[in-house]
Formats: sequence, C-alpha cells, structure tokens
Amino acid sequence: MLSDGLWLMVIGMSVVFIFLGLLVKAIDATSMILRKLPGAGSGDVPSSGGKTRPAARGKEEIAVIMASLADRSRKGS
Amino acid sequence: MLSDGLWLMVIGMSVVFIFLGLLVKAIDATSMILRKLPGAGSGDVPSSGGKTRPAARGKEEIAVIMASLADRSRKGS
Amino acid sequence: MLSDGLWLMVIGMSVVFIFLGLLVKAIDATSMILRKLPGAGSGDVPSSGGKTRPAARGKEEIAVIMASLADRSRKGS
Amino acid sequence: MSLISGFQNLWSSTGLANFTWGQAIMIAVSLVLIYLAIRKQFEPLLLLPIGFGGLLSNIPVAGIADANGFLGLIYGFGIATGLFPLLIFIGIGAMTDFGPMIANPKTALLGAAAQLGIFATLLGALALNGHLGLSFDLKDAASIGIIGGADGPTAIFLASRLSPQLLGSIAVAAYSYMALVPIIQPPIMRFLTTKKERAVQMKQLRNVTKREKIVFPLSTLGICTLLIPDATPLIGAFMFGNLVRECGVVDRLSKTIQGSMIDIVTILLGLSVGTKLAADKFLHAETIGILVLGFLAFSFGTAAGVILGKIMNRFSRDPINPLIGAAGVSAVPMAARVVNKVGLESNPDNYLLMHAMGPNVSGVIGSAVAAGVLLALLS
Amino acid sequence: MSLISGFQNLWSSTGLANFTWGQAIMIAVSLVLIYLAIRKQFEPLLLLPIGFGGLLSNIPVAGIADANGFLGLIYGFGIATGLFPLLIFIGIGAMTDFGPMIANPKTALLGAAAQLGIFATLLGALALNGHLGLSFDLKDAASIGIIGGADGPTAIFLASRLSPQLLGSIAVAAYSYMALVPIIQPPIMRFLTTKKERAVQMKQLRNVTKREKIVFPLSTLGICTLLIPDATPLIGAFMFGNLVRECGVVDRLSKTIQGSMIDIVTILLGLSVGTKLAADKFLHAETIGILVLGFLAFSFGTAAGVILGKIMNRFSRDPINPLIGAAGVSAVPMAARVVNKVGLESNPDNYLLMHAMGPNVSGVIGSAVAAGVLLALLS
Amino acid sequence: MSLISGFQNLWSSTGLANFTWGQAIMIAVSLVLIYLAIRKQFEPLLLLPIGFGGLLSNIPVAGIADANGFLGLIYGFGIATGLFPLLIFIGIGAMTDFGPMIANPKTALLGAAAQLGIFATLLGALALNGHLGLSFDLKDAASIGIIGGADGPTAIFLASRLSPQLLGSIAVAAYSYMALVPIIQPPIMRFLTTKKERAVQMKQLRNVTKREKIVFPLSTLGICTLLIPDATPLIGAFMFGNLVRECGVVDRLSKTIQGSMIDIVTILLGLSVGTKLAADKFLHAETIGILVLGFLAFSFGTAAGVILGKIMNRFSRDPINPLIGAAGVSAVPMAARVVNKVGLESNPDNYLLMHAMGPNVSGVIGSAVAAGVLLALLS
Ligand code: NA
Ligand code: NA
Ligand code: NA
Repeated sequence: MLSDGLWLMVIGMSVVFIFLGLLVKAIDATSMILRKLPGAGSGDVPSSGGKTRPAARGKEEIAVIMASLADRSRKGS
Repeated sequence: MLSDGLWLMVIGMSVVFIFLGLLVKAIDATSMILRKLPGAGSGDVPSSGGKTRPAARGKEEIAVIMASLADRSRKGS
Repeated sequence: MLSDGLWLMVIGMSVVFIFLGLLVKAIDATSMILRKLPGAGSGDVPSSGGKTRPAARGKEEIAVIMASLADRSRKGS
Repeated sequence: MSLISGFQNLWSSTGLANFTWGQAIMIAVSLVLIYLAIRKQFEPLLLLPIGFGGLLSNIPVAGIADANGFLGLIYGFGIATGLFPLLIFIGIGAMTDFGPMIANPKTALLGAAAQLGIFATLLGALALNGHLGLSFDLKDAASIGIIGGADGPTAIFLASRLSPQLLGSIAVAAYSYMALVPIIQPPIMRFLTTKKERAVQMKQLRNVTKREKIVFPLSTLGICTLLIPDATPLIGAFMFGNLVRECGVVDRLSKTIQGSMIDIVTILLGLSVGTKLAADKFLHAETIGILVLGFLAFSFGTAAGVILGKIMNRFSRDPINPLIGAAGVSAVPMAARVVNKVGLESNPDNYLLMHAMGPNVSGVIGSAVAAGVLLALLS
Repeated sequence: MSLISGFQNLWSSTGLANFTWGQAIMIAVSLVLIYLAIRKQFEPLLLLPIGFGGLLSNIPVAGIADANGFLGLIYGFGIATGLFPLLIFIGIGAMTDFGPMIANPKTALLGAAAQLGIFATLLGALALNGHLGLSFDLKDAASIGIIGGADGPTAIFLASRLSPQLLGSIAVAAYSYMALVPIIQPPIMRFLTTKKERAVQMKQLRNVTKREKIVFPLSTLGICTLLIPDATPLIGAFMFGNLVRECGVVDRLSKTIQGSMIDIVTILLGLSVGTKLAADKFLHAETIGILVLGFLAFSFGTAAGVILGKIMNRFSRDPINPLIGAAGVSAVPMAARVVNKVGLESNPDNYLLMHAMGPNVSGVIGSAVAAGVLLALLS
Repeated sequence: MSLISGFQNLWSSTGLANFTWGQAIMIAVSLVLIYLAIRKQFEPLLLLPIGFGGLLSNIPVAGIADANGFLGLIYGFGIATGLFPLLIFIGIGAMTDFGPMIANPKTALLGAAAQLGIFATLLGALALNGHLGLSFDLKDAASIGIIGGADGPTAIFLASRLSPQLLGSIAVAAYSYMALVPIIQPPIMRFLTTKKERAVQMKQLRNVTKREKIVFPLSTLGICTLLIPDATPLIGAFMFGNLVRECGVVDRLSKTIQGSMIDIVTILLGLSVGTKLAADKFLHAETIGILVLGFLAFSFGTAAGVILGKIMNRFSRDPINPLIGAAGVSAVPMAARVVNKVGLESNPDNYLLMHAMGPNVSGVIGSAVAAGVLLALLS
C-alpha cells in the first residue's frame, strides 16, 4: 500500500504542476492576445489591478490593504 | 393536431381576455368602493401612485425614473 | 386521562421551576467566579449591559429604547 | 379535442365548478387574518404569510397544499422535519439580549410561573374531551396547551411533532393572541394587584459583563442537557443564536442570521403553515375549542406570573413589582411593553420595561423546557 | 496500482480522452451565452449562470448534470418541483408597481392581446411537426409557445412541467429574445403604425391610493381562483410578493425578498437550468426550430399588442398611443422603455414610459393565465 | 400514567441518566473549540459553529446528529451531497482577487509545490497504518493528506466522499491548523532561508486589466476540464464565483454571494460538520493520528513552497523572495500576512503581501486539483 501511496504522490504532484504550468502559459497567452486586440488599450479600464503595485508603497497604504484583507474574513481557504 | 392547436388558441385567448377584462372591472369597482368608504379621503396617503403622473414631467424627471427602472434589474419577466 | 394531565402538570411545572432555578444559581455562580478571575476587572468591557440601567432614566431615553425594541420585530416569541 | 370538449374540460377545471363551502369559508377566514395583519398589525410578519398560505391552500383543483404542491413541498421540507422553527429560534436567539435577566436572575422564576398557562390549558382540553363533540387525546391537549407559551416557533415545533392535524389552528391561535396581549393582559394585571403594588419601584439593574453574556448560553444548554435533553433542539438553537450574537467574533454571521436568514425562513414557514388552513384540515369543532382554550392559556399564564410576582415581592429583600410577572408569558417584547405601560398608569416615573425583559426572555426558555417535557413523556 | 496503470487510469479519466463532439459544441454555445451576457449585457443575471451551468454540464466524466451531480441535485430540488420559478415570482411581485395599470386599467387589455404570440407560436410548432425532421407534440408546442410570454419564470415553470427535455432551449430562447427586445420590436412597431399614431399624447395618469394597491393582488388572485386555478401557483406567488410590497407592515420581508432571496434563487435556478444545455439534451434539430419559433413568438405578440392598441385608440374616449401595446409582451421593464424611446422619435415631448408600464405588467399576468390554461388542458 | 411512573419516565430520559464517558469527553472537546474560536479567534466563523454542533451532537437521548435529527438532516442535505462545500467555494471565488497572480503568474508554481504537504502526509498515514493500533486505508490516507491543502471546503468535500467517518477530525484539524499558521510557519521559514534571501525585494507588480481577470476563470476551468474533470465541481464552483465577481454586470449577485449566501451556508455547514464530533464517530485512536499528521502536512507544505522559492530565485531573471513560497499552502489570506510579517523582520521596507497573494490563491487551485486526482483514482 505504501507503494500505491508513492505512485499517488508522483501522479498527483505531476498533475498539479502540469495544471498550474499550463495556467501560467494560459495567463501569459491571454495577456499577449488581449494586448494585441483592438480596443485593449483604450476601452479597457486598468481595474483593480491597480491595487497590485505595492512594492513601492509606504507603510500607511499597506496598513489599509491589510485591514481590508482582515475584513475579507475568508472562511477557511 | 393542428385543429387541437386552434382550439387551444381560441380557448386560451378567450380566457386571457375574460381574465384581464374581469380584472379591469374589479379595479374600477375597487376604486369606486374605496372612494365611498369612510376615511378614504383623509386617512389614505396617496402613496407611490404619486409617481404615476409623468405626462407633464420634464425630461430630467423621466431620466431619474428610467435610471431607477434600470436599477430594478427585473430578472426576466 | 384527566389524571394523566394532572401528573403532566405537576411534572412539567416542577421541571420548569427546577430548570430556571438551576439557571438562577448558574448565573449567580458565573458572575461570582468571573469576578474573581484575573483580568475580570480590567479586560472586560462592560458591554451592552450598560443598557440595563433604566430605573433612573428620563422619558426620552426610554422612548429611544422602546423604539429600538419596536424595530426588533421579534417574529412571535 | 373539439372546441366544445375543450371548453368543457376547462370549465370542469375552473374554481367556480369545484368550490366547496368549506373552501369558501376558509378563504374568508384567511382574508380576515390578512386584514388583521395589515390593518391591525396583528403579528404581520407571520399572520400575513399564514393568511396568504391559507388562501392558496383553499383554491380548488390547484392542490397547492398537496404533498407535491408548491406549499406542500415546502411544508414537508421545513415543518414536518422541524427545521424551520429551529432556524427561526437561531434567529430569535441572535436577537435576544439576556442582559436584564442576568442582572437580576431571580426574576427568571416569574417566567417559570407563567408556564402554568400551558398545563392548565392542557387540563382544560382534556376536560373538554368528549363534550360538545370535541375529541382531544393527550398529545392534542399538550399541543393546545403550548399556545400558552406564547412562542410561535415552540408551538409550531411541538404541534408538528405531536398533533400535526391541529397545527393550523394552534399557530393561528398562538400568533393571534400574541398580537392581542395588549388587550388580554391589562385587565388581569389590574384585577390581581393593588395600586400600591403596581407603583413599586425596582432597584436599578447592575452592569452585566461581556463574559457573563458569553457563558450564559453555554450554561443554559448545559442544564438543559442534564435535565431534559428532549428540549435541546429548541434550547440549543436558541442558545447557538445567542452565542453568535454575544461572542463578538462572528458579527457577520450574527447580522445575516438576524436579517436575511430569519426573513427567508419566516416567509417559507408562514406560507407553509398556511397549508394547515385547508378546509379539510381546519374546519372541525376542535378549532373553536382550540381558540377558546388558547385564550384561557394566555390568561392563566398572565395570572400565574403576576401572583408569583406578588409572593416574591413579599419575601424578597429588594422590592419586585408584581406586574413584571405578566411578562413571563413571553410574547417578546410585546408583553414587556404592556407591563411598562400599565406600570406608568400607577406611577408616571416608574419605567418597568427593562425589569420586565428578565421574565419576558426567561419565559421563552420556560416554554421550550415545557415543550421538552411534553415531548419526552408523550412522543 | 503501478505508476503506469495509475497514469493510465488517470488518462482514461481526463477530459481529453472522453470529449464528445457534442460536448465541444455545447461548450462553445455556453461561451457564446456568457459572452453575450457580459459584453452585450443580454439579461446577464440569468444568462451568465445559465451559460456557466452549461459549461459545467458538458464536462466529460464529471457528471455534474447527473441526478446525483452538483447541479443535477439542485435541478431536482428546485426546478423539477417548480419551487425556484415560483420563489422568483414572489420576488418579481415584490419588485412590481401595479400603480400605472390600476390608474388606467383598460390598458391591461393590451397585455391580453400580446399573448397571441404564445398561441400563434404553438400553432407554428404544430405546423412544423413532421417537417424538417422536427417532432413536436401538443405539450412541446405549448412549451415553445410560452416563449412568447417573455417571462422567464413562467416559461421555465411550464416547460419543466410539460416538456422538461426542451427546457434548456426554451429558457435560452426566452432570455435571449428578452434581451433582444430593443432590436426585435421597433421595426414591427413602426411598420404597423402611422407617425401620427406614434405621436399620440395620453392623458396624465390619476393618483392611485395605497388601499387600491393592497386590494389589487387579492382581487387578482380571486379572479384566478374562480376562473383558472391551474394558474394560481404562478399568480399566487406573484401576488403574494406584491402584497408583501404594498401592505406596508412587513417591509423587512419585502426588502429581503427583493434582495438576497431572489438573488440566491436566481443563481441556483440559472446554474441548474444550465444542466439542460448538456449536449445529449440540447443538440437536436428541435432546438433550431425552437429558436426560430421563439423569434416569431415575440414578433407576433408585439404585433397583436400594437394592433389592439390601434383599435382601442379609435374607439376610446381618451386617446391611446398604439405603441404601448407592444409593451404587452412583458419583458419588464425593457419593452416599456423601448416604447418610450420609439415614442420620443415621433414626438420629443411624449413620455410614454408610465403609460406603457400598464400593459407591461398586465402582460406578466396574461402569460401566467395562458400557462394556466395550457396546464389545465394538457397536463 | 402515575406520578411515580411519570417521574421515572422523565428520569430515564434525562441527560444525567444517559450520559456516556465518550459524550462527556466530546462535550469538553467542543467547549475547547468554542473557547479557541472566541478567545483566541481560531477561525471563529467555522470553529464556533462546528464546536456548537459538537455540543449538540453529544447530548444523550436527543439524537440531534441522527439521520432524522435537526443537524443530521442538514448534514444529509448539504454535506453528504457535497452541496455546501461547493456553495462556499462559489462564495470564496467571489471574494478572491486573482490580480496579483495574473500579474506575476510564475509564482503560481509555488502554490503547486506546497501541495507536497498533501501527498507526504498521505504517505505518512499509510506508514502509520497497522502501527499504534491505527488503521488507515488509501482513501483515509488521502482524506488526511488533504488537510495539508489548508482549504476547509476542499477538505470537507473530499473527506465526505472518501472517508465520511473521519470528516469530524479532518475538518477540526484543517481549521485549527489554519488558525495556527502564524505559529507553525515562521520557524520553518526562518530555518530554510538565509537572512539575505528573506530580505530580497521583488519587482513591482504590473497592472492587470479587467479583461484578463474575466478570461482567467474561464481558462482555468478549461484546463481543468481537459486535464482532470473530477476536480471540476470544486474548480467550477470557485471559478463561477470569481467570474460573477469580475464580470461587472451582475454586481448584485456578487454582493449576495459574498454576503448572506456564504454566511447562511457557513452556519449550516459548520453546525452539521459538528455532527461528526459525536463521541462514537470521533473518539478513536485514529483521531490523534490525524491531528499529528495534519500538523506535519502544514509543515511539509510550507517547506516545499519555500524550497521551490529558493530554487526559482536562483534561476529567475527577476528576484523572487523564497518566503512567498510559504503562502502556497493557502490558508488565505493568513499565510500571505505571515509572509509579509516575516519579510519585514529582515527588511523593514519590504512589503511582500501582494507578492505572496499569488502563491496563496494558486494554492487553493492546487489543492482542488490534487483533490480531483485523488477522487479520480480512489473513488
Ligand atoms: Na413562553
Ligand atoms: Na408576458
Ligand atoms: Na491549498
């Protein structure tokens, strides 16, 4: 049974890595295609992605983000 | 079967017209009876029926109404 | 059957009184124990129990309480 | 299918061709309930859905109250299983502040005394059995008695278990008399007390800490577990809601329980209780008996609470205004407000509202315990 | 289990190894629905969940649409029983203001005329039967016709009772054409009316009292009870919601019904209607027929409403703008807004919106009544 | 019935007369969970209802956890069918912003590495089998391993399918260790990294457009469909919620999903998971084993994420702080906040929060995929 478990591990980790690897490719492909599509530059609002630039942020901004994360009590995931 | 469909149409449209015809009568009767009932004039607030006087309204007011209708996303009826 | 009902009454009222009697004791015991526990004085906020001092209140405050009770439409209990 | 046969089929499926007298009467009764709910504001949150459910359940041909009908399905899912009344109890728990009772716990005993209404009515129902064409067995009598508990969900929970065929009239009686508390109780309260008693001022309530409020639902459930486990579905649901309210760490759940959850369940419960207003289930001599007995239940409960209040006032160190005993029947918070009003008549500076909340909420617990005893011994 | 056999087992359970052409096509169709919902805002509240449910239901191996699958279970609970469409109707009732119709009741007749679309389409479906490989029986024809009612819940309720195997295409057609009302209706409206007719100004609507609005749902249910009890689940749910809205004593219920209750049910209904987009249930010649017939249904209904509007305008004391007849197909409030827009083209001072709301909401009642007739005669 | 026999009947139905040791112990365990939820804020949204459900399920006589009991009924409706965990996943999807992961997609691979915790624990459980009186088969081992996924709904979904008898301890372990993430992870993170690695600053994340966020849930579901359809109920529910969130045309549904829907389901799920804390279902040697293994699962997952982070940092063009690999275990957003805190210790200007959200949310997907593999091969 232990060997069954080992196979499960090899298969499972492979599938997880293949899955997320494909997802990485899909995300890259999507962003490339959408950038080339007409209207991508103008019509598209840069959405809440604007929130994803924290590297240069000051402590105060981070505090706000973390507080908002705390609010999003996420029910165990 | 086509003749069955024809009967269905005749019966169905009759019932729909009879139904809504009776409803028209019932509405008229209700408003007449309620007007004669004591307290109809005083105690009764003219309610949101006040909203139903658009004929003379300006464009601005209509815009407000239509915006509020848009909000009332009605889930397909 | 009437005598069965009488027994039910004796048993039922006894249990109700024993239950609520024990509850009274439990409440008294809880408040005594908690008062002796460390941090009881400091860490504990006096919570909405603050709302439970109406005897000396003016009419205005009572009106507010009653209005809030009216809001708490309690669905028949 | 020809046109003629089509119209004949249709005619034979109209309400006009299929109405029974019973259905006509019950539609009138349902309209009265709706009228009382809207015009007189008789517990409208429940009586409006119940009345409308009654309308729908008495429509010929449609079969809305049948096991596979719209409301019959909801009944089977939520009432026959006991689920809806318990979910409502979670909601009521989340809406209840036990602070006034914890601050002056001995007033909880007044909520015990008021349960006499339940058992006196049970006896009354048994006494009526065999007379006037009425037939009640022990289970029926218990279900009728619980009207005196003045708690809708408890009454529906117990009746759905012991006497589902009487559920319609029991629910209607319970909610109607709850709405009539301001009319039923004051004369009894005035009759049993002197003006001096009614004017008694009570000691200011002490502060209650958050910790006490958190421990309370757990110790209540503990006592219930040891003493009368058959009451734990009701008491457990009630105390779960209250713990969610008081613990302070799950406020979003508390808000939803008090808001959309209890509202949705109330609508479904009300409509499906209305199925028991179908003519064949409601129009019996027993229904009249139940309405009369339910009235007595409220009166007896009020009297028992007030009388124990008088006794406690005599023997207690701190004064107790006997009027607050009347709040022990529950009907939260209506009965407590009635106490406050009657108290103000005798002493315009005497606000009894908070003092009456103690017996008021302990009466909810008392009725659930009484229901547990009846379930333990009769089911 | 060896590594090889493990990978083989896994491979044999992948989507790649199990895809059918049908599933691939239906996934494309579902993506188109999602695209239309998001990009073109075609009734997104329904078409997004339906489209996503369609995606999930066409995943090989997973069996999500099976009786024990995630969405199959929800379908069995809420659609097969009729529960979800009726709960949605309660919500729609609580969102509907019948004021404009009560103020000018004869416009309700325009909502009757528009139901011709239902029956004309029923005839059309029967005429197509046996041709082009299509096979529709009377029940199927009735379910297809109801698309012309332009009311999603009514269509889902009737189809789930008479022709569950067609439910997917009927729901998709109903919601898609509702979204297309601004494109389908105006040409028909312009073709059937003169510019002068389109410019007709109507008399200002009178005030409607709260009492009239409270009596209205009860008298509508009363007429339905007498005339066509088979329509009372739909009309009853609709009128219950409306009474909750108008009575003024249960506002918290009204708010919850219009908010979280209808939202939750919409999500569950949409996703589980999507199970009928599973390839084996959707990919038939019949689906094409249904889409064509559904388009005709909307067109016929619009035309019938406008034509009766012309007739009524000729014989009525107060002028009636025939355009408002087009709103009789329902698709609330989209069709009424289309009327307003087309009216403004001919007379920039002529706001027909409120006048069109009368036929608009009476069309909902009319379709439910028509569904009742079909249920009474065919089920 | 005499008074004596009545009291005897009643006594024989009290909790006092029927308590078992097991029930007493489990009531103590449930009280500890409630204490941790309230006082230590250990995932209170779940552990409070689970703990209270545990209390109710260990009350003698009442039978609340039985198939026909209050909570047993809810369990049968929502957990045995898998419905509740999937509805919660819809809610979590509507609460999740995949922006940070889309902005730097290769960090998603860290969420893959962290799933090693699942499979290492699976192996550990099999190694323990037969020792210390423990007995785990492959399905049990898989259910225990999934604790390492640090996703409550995924764990409950898988365990309810493969090993329902272990569901109680698995759910308790999963939520408890999630709450303990700030204690379990930092020592492992510090042990496996140098101070220099912990101080690595990452490149500012790029903007993500609305369109990318809309396409993302659809392509994720697409990959899942092709590769591992058994994961599509979980991934599908998750992605449906996310599409509702991002598409911008159904905001009212998004609000209700994130609000009252997930709250109501959380309450019902928590209480009914508590039924698995009934003494006869929980008090086995296996439970201790599960708690130990669950702890290892979190540790292994954390380590695997950090180690892959170190490797990627060495080979990547842009620097990657290895700490963010620890967030790959999920426990959203707790683990990402822990990363931020440990990062600040080494470099007070280094805010890793947003960078850690990428692995954090990809870990949710990774665990659902792993669950799909286990379902495909073992069920
Ligand atoms: Na009571
Ligand atoms: Na219609
Ligand atoms: Na995870």
